[in-house]
Amino acid sequence: MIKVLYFAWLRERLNRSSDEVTPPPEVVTLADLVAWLRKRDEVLDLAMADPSIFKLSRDARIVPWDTPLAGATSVAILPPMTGG
Amino acid sequence: MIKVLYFAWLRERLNRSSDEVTPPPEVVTLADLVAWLRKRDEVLDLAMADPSIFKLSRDARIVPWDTPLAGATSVAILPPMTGG
Amino acid sequence: MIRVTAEPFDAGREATAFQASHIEAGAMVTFTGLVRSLPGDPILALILECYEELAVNELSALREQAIARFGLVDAAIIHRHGRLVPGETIMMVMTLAAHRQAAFDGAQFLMDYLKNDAPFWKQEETPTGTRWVVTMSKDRDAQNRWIG
Amino acid sequence: MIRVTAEPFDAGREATAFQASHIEAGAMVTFTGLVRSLPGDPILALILECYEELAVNELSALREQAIARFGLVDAAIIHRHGRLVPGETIMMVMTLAAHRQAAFDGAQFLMDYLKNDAPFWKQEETPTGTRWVVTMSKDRDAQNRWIG
Repeated sequence: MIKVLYFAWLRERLNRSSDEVTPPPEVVTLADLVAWLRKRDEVLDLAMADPSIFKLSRDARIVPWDTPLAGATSVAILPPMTGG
Repeated sequence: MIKVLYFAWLRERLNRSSDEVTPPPEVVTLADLVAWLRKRDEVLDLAMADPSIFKLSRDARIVPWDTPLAGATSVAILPPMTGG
Repeated sequence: MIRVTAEPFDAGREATAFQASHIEAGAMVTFTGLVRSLPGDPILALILECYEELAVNELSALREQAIARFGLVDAAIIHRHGRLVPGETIMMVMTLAAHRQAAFDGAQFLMDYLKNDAPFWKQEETPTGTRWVVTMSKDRDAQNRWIG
Repeated sequence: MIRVTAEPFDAGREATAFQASHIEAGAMVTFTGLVRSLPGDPILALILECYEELAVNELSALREQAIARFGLVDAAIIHRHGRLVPGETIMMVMTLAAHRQAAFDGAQFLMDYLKNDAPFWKQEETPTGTRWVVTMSKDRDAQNRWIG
């Protein structure tokens, strides 16, 4: 089971800050996970219409989209950041 | 009469921080003044062997060497500055 | 030092402490980000959301990268989250170096990366409602100048 | 604000006061120059000579130039003279701007010009004697990047 975290306006659009999911074995990378999540959830699918603006983290480290999912405890989907 | 001010290692070399001088009428610019002072003082002449490293001020403002001297109260000869 | 906090802090006081921590530095640069409010575009507050664990990890990595790349004596980042009113300090970076150029470059580098890779999201509370702040493409460009 | 002084000052405290002076700024940069002492090259003190009247005039003009050129909300320079020991603050510049790049550029510009045109001269007091600090050509190059 993997905890998926949502932040900022993505969290607002989904009306929740996380999901707990158990993806099927064909979900190998973080990109696969996002594609699988979008297929299950129309609101997420629409909110991520331009996926290039999002970054992903795996266990609280920002990683490339093609990073393997195996062994991950949490994955976060991060809208463009506006810190500083 | 014009007060000529010396600073830092130039002041040390000359063993004084200022002179009061009345240059002749052919001394028109600050550069002329420096040339005239160097002729009168061998230590100053040697200390200013490379004049390009010095800046000049007229009445407490840094000005180009070709600035007219007329009306000036003070002129300072400034070795390379090392503030900051 | 990396600090991600909901507590207000005094940037000047932090600078004094940081400066005193290393006698071998000749130059220090600080950058402070402030909540501003313009007469024509007033905001009541800035609300900062944060993924705290990720923020600490990313800012720590960024700090180490800046120290190595610019040969800094030290670097520090403090970033707030929560609700901030105009005049309050959002965040600060500090760098200590032997000479001034490294201190300036290190601070700019930290800011440019932080703008794009630190997991904070700003909302502006205005008289007419609350809106998410959007990233500016100039922030992405600013980060890219350090690549290659 | 321009201050040329023989009195020690706390850079952090100055930064806190400066930051509070303008609510419309979103970014503040400070540069602080410190007396450093290295184990391999120890100095006992730095003695700064100054042409005070000229310093105030030149720093005031430089401050106005920086404000106009980078659209700063405000800028300040504090510079000490006299005898300073390691760890003490020699000088600081501060800039307040709407956005970070102007604040950084303004502070760098002030430092680059100040290094070459502010009438201060440093002497290092070391265990083996006192020596005048010489200008580094990189300081002249740094100033030239703002021309043209």
